[in-house]
Amino acid sequence: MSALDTAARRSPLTRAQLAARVAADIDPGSYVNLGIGLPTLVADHLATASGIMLHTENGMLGMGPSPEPGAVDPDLVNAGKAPVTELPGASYFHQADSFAMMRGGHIDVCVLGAFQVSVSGDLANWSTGAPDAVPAVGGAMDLATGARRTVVMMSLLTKDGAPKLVERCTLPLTGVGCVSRVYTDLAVFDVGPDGAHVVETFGTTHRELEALLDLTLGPAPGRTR
Amino acid sequence: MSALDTAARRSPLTRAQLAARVAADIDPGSYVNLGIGLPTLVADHLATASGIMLHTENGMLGMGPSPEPGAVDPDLVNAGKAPVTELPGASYFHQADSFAMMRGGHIDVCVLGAFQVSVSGDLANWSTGAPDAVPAVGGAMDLATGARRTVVMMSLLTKDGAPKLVERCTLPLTGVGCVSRVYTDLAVFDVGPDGAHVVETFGTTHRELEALLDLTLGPAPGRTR
Amino acid sequence: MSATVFASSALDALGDVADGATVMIGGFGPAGQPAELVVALLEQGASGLVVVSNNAGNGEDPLARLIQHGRVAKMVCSFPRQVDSWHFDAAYRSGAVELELVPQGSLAERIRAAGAGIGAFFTPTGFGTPLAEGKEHRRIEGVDQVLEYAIHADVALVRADRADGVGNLVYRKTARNFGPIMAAAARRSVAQVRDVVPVGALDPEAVVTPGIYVDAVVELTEVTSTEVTSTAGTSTVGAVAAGTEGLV
Amino acid sequence: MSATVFASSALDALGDVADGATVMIGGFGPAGQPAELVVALLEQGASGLVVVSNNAGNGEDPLARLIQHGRVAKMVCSFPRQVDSWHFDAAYRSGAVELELVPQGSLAERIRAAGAGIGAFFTPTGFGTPLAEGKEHRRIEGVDQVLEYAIHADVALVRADRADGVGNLVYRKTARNFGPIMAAAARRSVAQVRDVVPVGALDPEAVVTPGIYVDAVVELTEVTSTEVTSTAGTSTVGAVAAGTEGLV
Repeated sequence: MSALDTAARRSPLTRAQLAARVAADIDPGSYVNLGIGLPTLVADHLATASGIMLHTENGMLGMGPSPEPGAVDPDLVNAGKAPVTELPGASYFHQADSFAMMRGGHIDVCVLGAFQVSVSGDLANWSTGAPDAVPAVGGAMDLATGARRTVVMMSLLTKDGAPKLVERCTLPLTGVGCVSRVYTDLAVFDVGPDGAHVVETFGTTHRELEALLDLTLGPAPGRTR
Repeated sequence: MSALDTAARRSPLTRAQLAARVAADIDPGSYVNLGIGLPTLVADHLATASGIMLHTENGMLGMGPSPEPGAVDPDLVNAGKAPVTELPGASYFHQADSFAMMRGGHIDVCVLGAFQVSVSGDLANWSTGAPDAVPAVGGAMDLATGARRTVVMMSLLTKDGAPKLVERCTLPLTGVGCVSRVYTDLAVFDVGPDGAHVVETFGTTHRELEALLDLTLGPAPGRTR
Repeated sequence: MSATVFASSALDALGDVADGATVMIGGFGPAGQPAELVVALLEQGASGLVVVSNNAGNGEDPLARLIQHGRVAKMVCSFPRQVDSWHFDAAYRSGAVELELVPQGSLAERIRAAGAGIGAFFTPTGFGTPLAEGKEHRRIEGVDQVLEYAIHADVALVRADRADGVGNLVYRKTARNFGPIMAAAARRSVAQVRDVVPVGALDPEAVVTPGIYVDAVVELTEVTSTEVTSTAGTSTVGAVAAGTEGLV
Repeated sequence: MSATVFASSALDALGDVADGATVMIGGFGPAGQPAELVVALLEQGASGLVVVSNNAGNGEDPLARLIQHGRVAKMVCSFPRQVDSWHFDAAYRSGAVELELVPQGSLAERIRAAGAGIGAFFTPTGFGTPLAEGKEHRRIEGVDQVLEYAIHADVALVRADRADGVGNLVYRKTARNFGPIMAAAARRSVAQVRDVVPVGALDPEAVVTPGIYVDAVVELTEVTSTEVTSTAGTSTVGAVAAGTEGLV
């Protein structure tokens, strides 16, 4: 939050601002998994002195940024199969150990993209439900349910303007009740058994969000509406 | 078998002869676990050029013999907690991996001691059934059921002269139908779904064994009685 | 398993693979894929294969060609759809290949279970999703969990970095991925390595796959591997990437 | 878990342990036993503990004294009976300590399951024996298997050889035993090590316990450990040894 100037709060966040907002909530020393796609941008906003260690589910802790051109190692890739680097203190492990690390609740924070998130924290991010699509899931389900805290980072609306924070997901689920916070360009929400609560807005209001999403949204903890 | 002279066949085997008899059946290049107690003697009869690798379930492959006095390493012990050594080609692993190796059927031969073995291959070797005894099992049950081939090495009779190869075990079981061969001072038996068969005798006869054990014993495969 | 054999060619190392065999193929995309062993499998000729592998081939890599040539009856994998998985896509859409889609962590754990002699296990992953439909489930310590069964294989093909003279293996970086668990899960495991070193040259504390899990090794100094894109992000694939296209 | 803390004493590293806590203690007999951390637990004072450890103390070692002093309500272990386990023997016979006896491989796998987020698993070990009585079982692929549940802990105490500055651990030889799986299975894991080395000094390929599993580390250069008997065989213990006494 401190990384954002107040101007940012008066308009929707850019992708970089959204990544900075997510990063601001991650405690120093945390172990973090960043899902492929948009969440990878969060890495650029983690302070190098923070001691945050990145996990990549294909078998590594201590993942560093993309290599310099010419320094690509085909044996060193991230979950998106893009080349990465190794930071001091890194370790490698096989797939069963890597997913044990996820599933066993050892990762502090997992940041995922989403097609839809429900107000109760259900996540849909692996299938568009298109009947002719080749299905693929990868580590999405393990990531969603395994981390101590799973948060979503997404645009609040689809390209067609449909809400992605919904009463009930209509797309195939990735996990049930697994998401606790949703970071979007227009607002940050807490979701869970008590429904969705607005934590912070960017260039919009609580009332406008309710109209946009056709949802009843609770106030942020400690605030009245 | 080749390690035994013909004289040995005319009298009961000594412990060393019995160990040599067991060792003679172990193929070169095998991975072998020797249970604590009597089976440890088998190690002395494995040819050094055989390429046989010993597994100890506390987390090692490539276990070597006892160290020279003064070369004891408290971090390097066998399943009986006695000091051992490391041979070239050794590897270390944690307990879950070590028992995965056993349970997953990767050990070629496991040689165990026993209180009782039944003609169908049930094994009793962890509890005397004494009501006041502190119970302890260790790796006995995993070893009994995990190896590709589990064989027993024991005296045929207890100190009191009671048979240890029995129709049905009366002591608490370690595993059901897990033993395939029983090496004793008086004879070698195959056991299993078809009952007990005599493979070889030492200073006794098939008929004498049947009388001694009060069992009907089949002939060795390929022989008539 | 008995002592590791050192073969002079990938085809010799591969040995006989029966039609209809279940074959595990290591690798996470190109990283750790035993390309030459899969080429040998192409040459060897077995068909009707059940292939267990995280992905279903990239571009014209050997696994993709195995699918293209109709040799695979079924894929068991977590992420068959990639930007360049056209051979699998075509075979899947035509009905030529069956797909069992498994969440990646459950795939890994099911492979581990086979190697570890565990028949089945309860995992929270996938509960309440289409991938758990029809599967037994129960609540354990307050968490809903799905019963998943071990996946055994007839043959595992893996790529490691080095082997010693008794078949102990070490890997390189994230190319380790599925190698260790697949080597343990198959009745016969074959490893292609960059280098065979003498017995005693690997640190016993750092052996990743003990030789007991390795039946055959072939040294292939010139390991070809599909090029990895050199810019992070361009190879980002799949559902989540697609899902974020609409952002801002 | 968040970043590893480096403590200046075993007691500081141990931190708070509540009465009634479940405490995992590494080691296979003396090898790998975190003796100083158990001494700290003695000093710290928590009672009514459930201790998960392969053995139940040897002679006057710290675990034996913990039992002697009535601090342990229940032991979960595979081999409590040893030639020198007199304190456990007395406590067990007097009814002061409860015992849950678990086959060693099932103990290890149940501990691993806790760390891996697996609720329960089916294993062939113990089927048809008294230790499977009352447990759910079923036949999977022709093999009768028993359902065993994960064992979680509040605190794990382990001994490793070296830690680096982010808490990555490596062990020495067979002292590795239960350390890696216990460190992963507990909410809070504490490691005593012989040496703390700088970040980057451990080979990333050879790290056994990644720092994510380690909450606190204490460097204890003078690790005391119970003497191992120097002649093979004299410390041979337990049922099988007893069972073979009658031979020849």
